[in-house]
Amino acid sequence: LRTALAVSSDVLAGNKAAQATPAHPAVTREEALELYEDMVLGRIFEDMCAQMYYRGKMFGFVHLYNGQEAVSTGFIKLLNQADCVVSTYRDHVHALSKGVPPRSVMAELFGKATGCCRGQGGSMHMFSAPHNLIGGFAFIGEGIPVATGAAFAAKYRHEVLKESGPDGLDVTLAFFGDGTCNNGQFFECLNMAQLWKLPIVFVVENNLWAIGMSHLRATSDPEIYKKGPAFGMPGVHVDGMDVLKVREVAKEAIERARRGEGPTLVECETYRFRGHSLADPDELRKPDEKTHYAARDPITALKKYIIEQNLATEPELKSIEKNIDNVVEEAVEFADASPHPPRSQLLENVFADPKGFGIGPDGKYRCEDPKFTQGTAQV
Amino acid sequence: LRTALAVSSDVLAGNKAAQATPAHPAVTREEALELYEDMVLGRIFEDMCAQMYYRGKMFGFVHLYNGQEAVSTGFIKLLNQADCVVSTYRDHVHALSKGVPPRSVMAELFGKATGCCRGQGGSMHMFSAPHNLIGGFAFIGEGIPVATGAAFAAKYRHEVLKESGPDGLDVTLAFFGDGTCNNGQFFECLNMAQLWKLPIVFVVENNLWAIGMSHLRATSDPEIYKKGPAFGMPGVHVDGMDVLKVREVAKEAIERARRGEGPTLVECETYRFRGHSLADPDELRKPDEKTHYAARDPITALKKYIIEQNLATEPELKSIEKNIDNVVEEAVEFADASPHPPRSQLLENVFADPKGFGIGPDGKYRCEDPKFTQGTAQV
Amino acid sequence: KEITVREALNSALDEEMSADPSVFLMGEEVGEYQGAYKISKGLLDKYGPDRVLDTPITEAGFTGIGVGAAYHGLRPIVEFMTFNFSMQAIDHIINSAAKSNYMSAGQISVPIVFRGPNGAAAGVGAQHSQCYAAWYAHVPGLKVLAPYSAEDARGLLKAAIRDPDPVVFLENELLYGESFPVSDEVLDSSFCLPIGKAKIERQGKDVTITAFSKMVGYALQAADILAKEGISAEVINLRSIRPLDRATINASVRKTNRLVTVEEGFPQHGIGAEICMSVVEDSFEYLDAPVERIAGADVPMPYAANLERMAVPQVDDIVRAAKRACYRVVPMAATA
Amino acid sequence: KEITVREALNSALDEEMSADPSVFLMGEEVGEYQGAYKISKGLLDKYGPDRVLDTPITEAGFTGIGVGAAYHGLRPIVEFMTFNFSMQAIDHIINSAAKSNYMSAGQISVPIVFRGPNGAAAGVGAQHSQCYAAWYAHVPGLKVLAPYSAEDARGLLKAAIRDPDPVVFLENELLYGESFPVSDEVLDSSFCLPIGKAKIERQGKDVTITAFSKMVGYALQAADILAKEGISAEVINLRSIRPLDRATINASVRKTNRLVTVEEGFPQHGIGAEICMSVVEDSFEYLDAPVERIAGADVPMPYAANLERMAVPQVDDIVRAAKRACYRVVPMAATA
Ligand SMILES: Cc1ncc(C[n+]2csc(CCOP(=O)(O)OP(=O)(O)O)c2C)c(N)n1
Ligand SMILES: Cc1ncc(C[n+]2csc(CCOP(=O)(O)OP(=O)(O)O)c2C)c(N)n1
Ligand SMILES: [Mg+2]
Ligand SMILES: [Mg+2]
Repeated sequence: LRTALAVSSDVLAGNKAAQATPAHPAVTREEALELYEDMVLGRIFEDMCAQMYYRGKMFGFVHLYNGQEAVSTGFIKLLNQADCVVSTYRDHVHALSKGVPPRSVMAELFGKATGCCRGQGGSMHMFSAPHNLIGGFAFIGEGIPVATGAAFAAKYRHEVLKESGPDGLDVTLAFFGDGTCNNGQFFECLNMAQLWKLPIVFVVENNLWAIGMSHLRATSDPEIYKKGPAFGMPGVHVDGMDVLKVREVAKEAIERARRGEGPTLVECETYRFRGHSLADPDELRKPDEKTHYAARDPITALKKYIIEQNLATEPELKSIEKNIDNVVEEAVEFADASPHPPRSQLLENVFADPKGFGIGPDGKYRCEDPKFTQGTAQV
Repeated sequence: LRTALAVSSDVLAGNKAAQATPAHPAVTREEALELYEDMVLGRIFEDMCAQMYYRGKMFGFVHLYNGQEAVSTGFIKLLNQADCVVSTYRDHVHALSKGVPPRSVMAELFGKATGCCRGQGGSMHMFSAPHNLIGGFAFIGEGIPVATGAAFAAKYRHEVLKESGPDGLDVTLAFFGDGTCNNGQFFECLNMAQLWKLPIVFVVENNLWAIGMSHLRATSDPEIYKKGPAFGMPGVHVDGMDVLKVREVAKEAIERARRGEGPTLVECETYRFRGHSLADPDELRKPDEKTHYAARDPITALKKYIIEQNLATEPELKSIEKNIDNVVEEAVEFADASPHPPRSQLLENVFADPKGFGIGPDGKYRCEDPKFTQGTAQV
Repeated sequence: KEITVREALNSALDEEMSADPSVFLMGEEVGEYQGAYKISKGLLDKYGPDRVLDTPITEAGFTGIGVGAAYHGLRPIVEFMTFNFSMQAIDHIINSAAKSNYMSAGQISVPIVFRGPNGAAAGVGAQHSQCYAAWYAHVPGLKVLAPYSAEDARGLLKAAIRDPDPVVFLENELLYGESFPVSDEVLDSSFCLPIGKAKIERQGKDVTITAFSKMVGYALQAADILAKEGISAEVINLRSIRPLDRATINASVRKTNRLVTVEEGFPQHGIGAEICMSVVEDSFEYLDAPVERIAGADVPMPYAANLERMAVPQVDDIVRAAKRACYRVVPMAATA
Repeated sequence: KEITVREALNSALDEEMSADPSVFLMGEEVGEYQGAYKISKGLLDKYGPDRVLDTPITEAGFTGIGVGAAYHGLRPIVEFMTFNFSMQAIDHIINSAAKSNYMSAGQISVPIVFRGPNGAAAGVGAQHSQCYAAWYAHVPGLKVLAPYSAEDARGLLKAAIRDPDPVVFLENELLYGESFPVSDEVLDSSFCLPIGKAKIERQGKDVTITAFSKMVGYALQAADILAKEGISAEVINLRSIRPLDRATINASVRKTNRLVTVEEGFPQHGIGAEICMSVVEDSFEYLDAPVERIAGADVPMPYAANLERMAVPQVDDIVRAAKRACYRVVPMAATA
């Protein structure tokens, strides 16, 4: 579909011809295995979600990440705990890569009190404050300004509050899809992030489709990374099915942000191996397109690379897979055995300070009053 | 402030160096006098508005157009009646150029029943259906999709309804400022207009300021016309203080749209000779900047050109000015003598079909019921 | 004969598009995908991509484009995948659509329909579950409709498309698949329902229950239960939230002297509050008991199924409220 | 001593910024221009461009940025040049700000203030004149405040900035220049008003008048006129629209047995409707007359000054409504 496969485009030089793809960068055995493990975790976790959804354990819209693992892993595994991730409705795997325990994510999906949001958020709204996963945003575009704001805060905390560490700024990654790049909030934030030199990387997961809308039918100039230079920002296109290439581009962009040199727009060409959500009949994508990308499975590719480079043996990788199988099984058992949220949870967390929520006729806070949800569901 | 002054940039060729400014194009005597008259009308009308505002004849926010006349005149005088204009809160002069009678605009500003919107719209909301002036939009960005929609309708009426004339498509011009080009709706519409090849011209009146926000402080890459090519659309920069240059660029863009070849983005570099609105103390713009642009007054420039080219004599131009003085005086007299809207107008025009607005207990339409505005202002 | 609400909507779209070539449908996934909920099934094949327009994900942009097209001679139907997304476009719905006929003194009418599912679905969490009835019905210049049955869906959608003014048409995802009996009249292509008229779904004499959309079904179930206990409930299907059919509501309350309002949305400044106000304004002396308001819990929608169920009204809540209104004896503890 | 509402707001901003370095102000023209209405006068000079941030015209973008900053440890104050423009950002106010503490089960609190002038000004037409009190107060997760006097403005804005939750702070352009007497306590930098408490501006025994923002002044004027005619009106300044101080309102109505609600916004699903509902719910048996609602006309705001005046409540309307509530004898024709 695309010809331009440049790993990096140079803003200053304008729209020069795409550079040649460089040879695979070296990774250590430890790094390679960490990446492999994370991608396998993402894959197996999502496959399990599909099973659990069909068994009625999770509900609503469930958007799986299969096929796109190289992006989450390639980027997020480079972050520190203090760095932020902002995701969309397709957020399970970003949460896992950022270190949220699989059992917390699974329990959330089951709507259990042990979930990372006690069952109040759900599939499209993963948050984990300790991991600085500051949200799955279900609306298109919404996460982009929020992420830009987190990056603004990181810079402010560094420069005004003198809070951050010596390595530089905390970095925020904003993940979103190709379809989202037609939305106005994307452009508004490219401008402000560049204007204020914010420590953010805009990571476009271009999986060529927005539900059933092909990217080419939706976008007058489909090369998304070129929108970067239009705002004076570096724009990079990378093969999103190759975790090592993603990682190389990610490293440069994250370091640039951390040094205070500003944002980068990275377009990762990738593909989702399943429908848009588990409710999607997926009838519009052509079989040969699916086959083409299936052959470029990022996990298979990394496996091949690891073995070819003698970084690990096939049995070692198998044992990682086995291990992850267990982790995911255990997550399901944990989620299944966990309690449903108690009724009282319905009324909690509307406010951080419920005092403000008014004082009832009896002098008690309204939120403690059983008539708080006046006229409703008789909680 | 800017170096690039290319009259036309070529998308296909990418960001090539700006072309050299061509010599002034020829205009006939009739054309030159029409342009002159329209620009003078805009100027004198707005000066009169300022007087009337200070005398308490008009209220609220009144945004004058002084200094930018070459843009309105250069573009709108090329349109047919069936072509559409969409403007902002700074809309008086666009209305005049499109042919709305000065007395209707003035009466509207006075809040009189003889105004082009019977006093219901006001300074920021000029509409005239017969002239296809489909609105002054007071919110930033709002007019851009509406204009794009009018262009969509023109194409639909041509292609689906087979309605439009033999010359091609009706064209829509969307006018808006530099500050508005940071807003998401601008980008959303560049994409859709180009994707669907709509007959629209996006006319940016870059007067370098958005109220007190300098364009350079607001925009990471200040060359607005370059946003066109980022969406696969021609982007053109033109000297907005030179009506003949504007007209030349406008002609090309309008004809392109009319032929069905799609939209063009035109950035007109211009300057407003007054504050943002009549309430603006205008303290942030530097005196030397003001002087610089005052020296480039588009009306003086056209006058000089006309005389140099022997298209008309100084007395002839004076008599045009005199005539316009009278027209504007007469507009004020008309507005002043016109009646205030009657009370009944308050309740009219909420709907085109007020039947839908419910049937009261007495079997009459609620809108005919004096209690229609239940509990309110006792109309 | 029975048809689903989905079929009712689909056939209404189809018939109106076939009757008037200036009617077209736009939105995300309305064309090749045939609608996220398949409401536009078959329409792309029948009317082609010029009239069934897939848009990029730009609620602000494409809604404004729809409005601009309505200004300039077309009759767009804008589908929101859910009304929640209309928040990104609300400036155009309010300013560009609702206010323009007034601002232009009647020169620019805006014949446009904004439609899509509204309110709570199932398991979709806080962002996808809000009811926008009260917001839109707050604003002059809009007509706001909320169908319950297949008859409502057909009759009101056809009315909305033919109407010269902007109409906000609030569907309910959980009703799309529900079947309702329909008469031949309803199936006739000329069928249309008046905007601004409520429907008495069930006659009764002891208590009036007002509801709209999915809650009409719950109110009818509650009326069945109440009937077994000797309470005769009159159920009003509002159909139109703006204009609100104050005449029908007040006539009913003057008969029953008691009122329960039911809605899934948030209580404060909601539909119930306005209905209460209109009855207090017009029929105060007829009220024998305080108006009982049943509404969604005053919290963002939780994801967990058990919490979600507690957050929206259930049939039992309506039954209890009706009894309270009739006896005024249910002790507080029992309701808590 | 007297200060204007503008000074009250400006000093509240200044003191809170000086007390807490994580507080910052952002919006269009807040810095170099010192605010479209000069509310942020002097703050750029004092706190510098990092803490007084001029934004491009991107309501959706900069509001979302404010919210993201609040997620991540800062306490932003977002100025809307008018609340009308908040429509372009409403998705972030509702979804990203109001719902996140709940969705994240308390992990992500959102200490942010959205402030700016709300409602009708003078001569600015339909798009610039809407009141958003009812919309925002409909939504759980938001606290909605509307100051009237300089005391309110100072005390409530300081409370809003210190509050850990999102607060929608609705000012009124026409009040900015009005002066009010203030005590030393009000001028103390520790001064703060509780969120959720109304203020009885004037005691009375015959009729309760509720109002907020500019209408409080009108209600007080009406009370003066009524007093001369022997009617003692109690005037409640709501201060907080969400939470609504039901206790204070109901206690007053239980004393006066009559209620007039006043608001400038549109009537349907407005503030008056909710107040009526809460009195019917809590004090039905105390009401001796129907609640009288005074609201803005149910039309987009017209530009012409004479129409504009008719479109918003006037003191006389309040007086007449109070008399109706007290005597119940005003014939229909006289009110039409
Ligand atoms: C404002 C808004 N409009 C519409 C939707 C419905 N929607 C959910 S996902 C989606 C497609 C997004 O495509 P893309 O950005 O490419 O991300 P992908 O799903 O491919 O990861 C749409 C239209 C939404 N969530 N929010
Ligand atoms: C959505 C929105 N936000 C803010 C404003 C306030 N406002 C009115 S004009 C203006 C500046 C616009 O500047 P520009 O686009 O350059 O146009 P100019 O006034 O210079 O013609 C602003 C911020 C508005 N009208 N609408
Ligand atoms: Mg995609
Ligand atoms: Mg400007």
